[in-house]
Amino acid sequence: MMETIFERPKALADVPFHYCPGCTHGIVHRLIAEVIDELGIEGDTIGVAPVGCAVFAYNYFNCDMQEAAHGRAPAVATGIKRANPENIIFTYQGDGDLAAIGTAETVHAATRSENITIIFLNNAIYGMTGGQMAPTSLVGQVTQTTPYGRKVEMQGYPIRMSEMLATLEGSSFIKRCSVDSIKNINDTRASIKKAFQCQIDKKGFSMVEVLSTCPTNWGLSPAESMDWLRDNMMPYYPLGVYKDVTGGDR
Amino acid sequence: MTREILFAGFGGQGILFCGKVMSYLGLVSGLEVSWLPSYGPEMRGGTANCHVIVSNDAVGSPIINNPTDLIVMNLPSFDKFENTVSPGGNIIIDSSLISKKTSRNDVNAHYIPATQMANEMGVPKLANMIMLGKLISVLAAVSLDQVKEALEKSVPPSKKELIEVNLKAIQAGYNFNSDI
Amino acid sequence: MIYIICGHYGSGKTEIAINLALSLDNATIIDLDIVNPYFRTADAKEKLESSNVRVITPQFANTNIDMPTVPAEVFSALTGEGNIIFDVGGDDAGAIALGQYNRFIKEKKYEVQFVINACRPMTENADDTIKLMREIEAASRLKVTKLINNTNLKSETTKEIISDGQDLVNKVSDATGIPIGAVSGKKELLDTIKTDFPKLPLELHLDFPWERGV
Amino acid sequence: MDKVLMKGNEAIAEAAIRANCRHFFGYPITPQTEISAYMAKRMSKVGGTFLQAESEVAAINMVYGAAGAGVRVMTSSSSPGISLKMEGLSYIAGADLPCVIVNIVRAGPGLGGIQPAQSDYFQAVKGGGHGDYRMIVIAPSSIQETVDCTIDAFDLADKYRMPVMLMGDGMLGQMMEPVSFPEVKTDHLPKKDWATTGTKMKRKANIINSLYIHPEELEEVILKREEKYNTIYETEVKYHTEGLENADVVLVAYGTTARIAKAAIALAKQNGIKAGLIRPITLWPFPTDIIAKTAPNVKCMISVEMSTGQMVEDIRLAVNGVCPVHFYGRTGGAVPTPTAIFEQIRRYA
Repeated sequence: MMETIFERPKALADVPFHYCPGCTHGIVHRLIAEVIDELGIEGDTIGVAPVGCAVFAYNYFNCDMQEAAHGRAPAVATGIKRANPENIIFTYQGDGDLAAIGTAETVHAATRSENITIIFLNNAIYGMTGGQMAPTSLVGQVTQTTPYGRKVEMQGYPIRMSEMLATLEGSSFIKRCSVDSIKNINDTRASIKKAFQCQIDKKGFSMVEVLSTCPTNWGLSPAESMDWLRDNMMPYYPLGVYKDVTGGDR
Repeated sequence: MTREILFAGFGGQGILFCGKVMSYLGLVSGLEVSWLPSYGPEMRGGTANCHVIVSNDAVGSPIINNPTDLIVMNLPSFDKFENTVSPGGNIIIDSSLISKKTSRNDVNAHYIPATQMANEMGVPKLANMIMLGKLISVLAAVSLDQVKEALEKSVPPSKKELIEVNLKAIQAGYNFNSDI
Repeated sequence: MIYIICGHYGSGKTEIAINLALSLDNATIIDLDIVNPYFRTADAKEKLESSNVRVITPQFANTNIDMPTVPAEVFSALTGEGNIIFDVGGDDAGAIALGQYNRFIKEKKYEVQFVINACRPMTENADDTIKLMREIEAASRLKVTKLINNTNLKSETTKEIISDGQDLVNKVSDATGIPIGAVSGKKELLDTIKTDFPKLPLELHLDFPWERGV
Repeated sequence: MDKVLMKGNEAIAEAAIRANCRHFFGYPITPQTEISAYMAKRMSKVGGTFLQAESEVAAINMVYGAAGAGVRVMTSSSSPGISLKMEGLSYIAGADLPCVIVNIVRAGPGLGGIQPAQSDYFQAVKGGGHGDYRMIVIAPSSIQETVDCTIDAFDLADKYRMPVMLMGDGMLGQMMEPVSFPEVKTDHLPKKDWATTGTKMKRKANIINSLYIHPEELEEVILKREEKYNTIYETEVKYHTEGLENADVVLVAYGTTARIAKAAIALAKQNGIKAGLIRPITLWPFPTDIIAKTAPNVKCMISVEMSTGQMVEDIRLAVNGVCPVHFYGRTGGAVPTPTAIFEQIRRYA
């Protein structure tokens, strides 16, 4: 008798991912699907896919999905949530989408304490267009548009979205996680679950930032990428809870 | 019958409100009406004016180029619009704010010290209603009951208590004999 | 053997890679251009496959999607047998994508061919050309082993233009010690010039819609 | 009495609520701000949502989300704000979502001015946003018609699953006229079984999207949409005419300008000149047929607009050289007078 030890989460569609080998989008998609299964909310969930490498996210989940214009996912999510407050709405966004072109939408969704959940993938680079500087690219990081490294006097500093959003009265649960190790992957799953629970309990805006890798545009093997994430990203983007007011009444 | 009435003065004198009550008067009398304000920067303290058309027929252009009736409550508006009034039309002038007399002899001028009267009545903000009362008497077209009905529609429910005092001001203007 | 074709944007890397693939037995060509979604190996896929060349392209090549995700197949090709030709994207930006395969490439015999077109801006003199080459080497973590003179002005190329380009390539070779692998160009033109270096006649495979026969 | 005196802006807002629109996302800009103000007051009383977004860009994307979730939804703005909404509009058209967008046009380009204009005609009927798409554009010319057109706009949006723009100018938004509100019925409209309301584990997932991987796939979607547009062109054209029989000169004008044109036609009549009017109510689909049919019987047509001449191009396409088409317009917020239009009639009669 065979024992099933590995199963596709039910909320995850049975289609192959298009991501590059070693890309962490696949892991995070899976974690979201597992959480949707655990909470039993697939039939009520509506996801919002971004522009960026995760542009096809609408193909990977079995729940209803809407594709959004670049950066506008929090506004689209707001529209869906206001139309039907009983649905569970999540957006899946990269760093360009959430922290550059869509900063206004992100900040204002948080400040309205819009009862939605944002999953924010931060890999410090623009993957879709082939490796240009992201708002979260590190100082000194070489990208296609910072061929001599990101310089503070030219491109300013990388933006820390979790810290920034945590200062807003409207945000309820903000946490930065990583998927560089089994331990951290488990922690990311638990954090995504907590963020969805925050929404189910009608406690307002929740966001989980996930530090991620981009082997193709970093020019590193998947294993080297994980090292680069730990050595370079983690010191600037410390993991941890930045805001949690889900315990009491708001 | 078509009256093309231009109300003009400073922002804050209640020019637009005055035109609005006139429009409701037309409405409760079963006539076609249109009300077109000047909007934008003027609304916030500059000159203000509004165009009100009251007619038996459907209103065409809501813009008035040559009013049949002009109500003016400041000098710049008087200077600007005096010569646009159609021959045989009416100009109603707040004589406590405008000391000039009209130079035209083909229109009927009515001078009424509305602002001074309003101050004396203890309702300094209602000079506009006194002017409107004068216009109603000049046009001699409606009853006081209809005026009250129009006021009830123009004044928001939260300010219901103001209807009576507005009516009094309109009456004062209506009864003022400026033509002696 | 692994052949890595790199160079400046528009230097003619893809045409050289395609011609090379067609000339080799048991060849796999890998379109690794993550930079530019137009004029790429995938455009010649049919022609290549009918000549028994295995073609690996980013999965969204020639679709509406501007997403240069590299396929997992690349790893399998690298661990297999036969000749592999990497058609790399332009400049160091394009060479970055090679970085993740560094370990696999170094385990095998490989050649890094740097394609030079002296008619392209930013590679008009030896200093700029060498600087660009060093940037590509740094991004890919591989050393260039051969220079290819592919100087051309498309249909307006003359033998004088090719010979001017040869002067530049010679200077680069002298300054770096990297040998010159070939002079490439359309066969009719190559036939008219004299050179000490091997000639690499090209049949062009990438064309514009208006150049295609009905 | 069933009639009330309302500003154009208020009438649009009230008509939308009567049409069961319960979601409004806006951003303040003169001269349409009363729509937001009215919605802010009324929506909470009817159990609806009024939300002032952080920008026009956000507002139109909220509309996209809510429309995708299957509710009647509206946004309004004025010219510079509509420019900002163009990205979202293109996505809404590309995802086949129904919604109503109000443009109370002011003078442009750039910051321009707040006075009335019709210079967004091109933007409204020729695109504005990117891609092959059309939008039904309705231009009422009285406050009562504004009410009726607002209700129609929601029905057309739902019927064809596409954005519908209601276009007025600053004057129409600001002026008051008596209006009455008709009873609204929606039971004749198709069900929104494509909306993202949650699968409830009872159906396949619904996806709202405008991205297609293969050019041929996208082409097919666009061509199918084109068929829909052709149907609309055949069945939804609306216009009004006056005095076309025996007219020597025909004015073509829409919105407020058409009312001023009427005053000019009356002046012409007093002076013994026979002039008529064609007033497009739908700017897209454009009333091409009536213009083409009228052209052989008249000396000329004159397009009267508050622009430097935008609709005149569509008139010329419709007339196709059969009679001369002249243009008279004021722009920058200036409004044509009946006398000036009459002078044009006299000149060409």
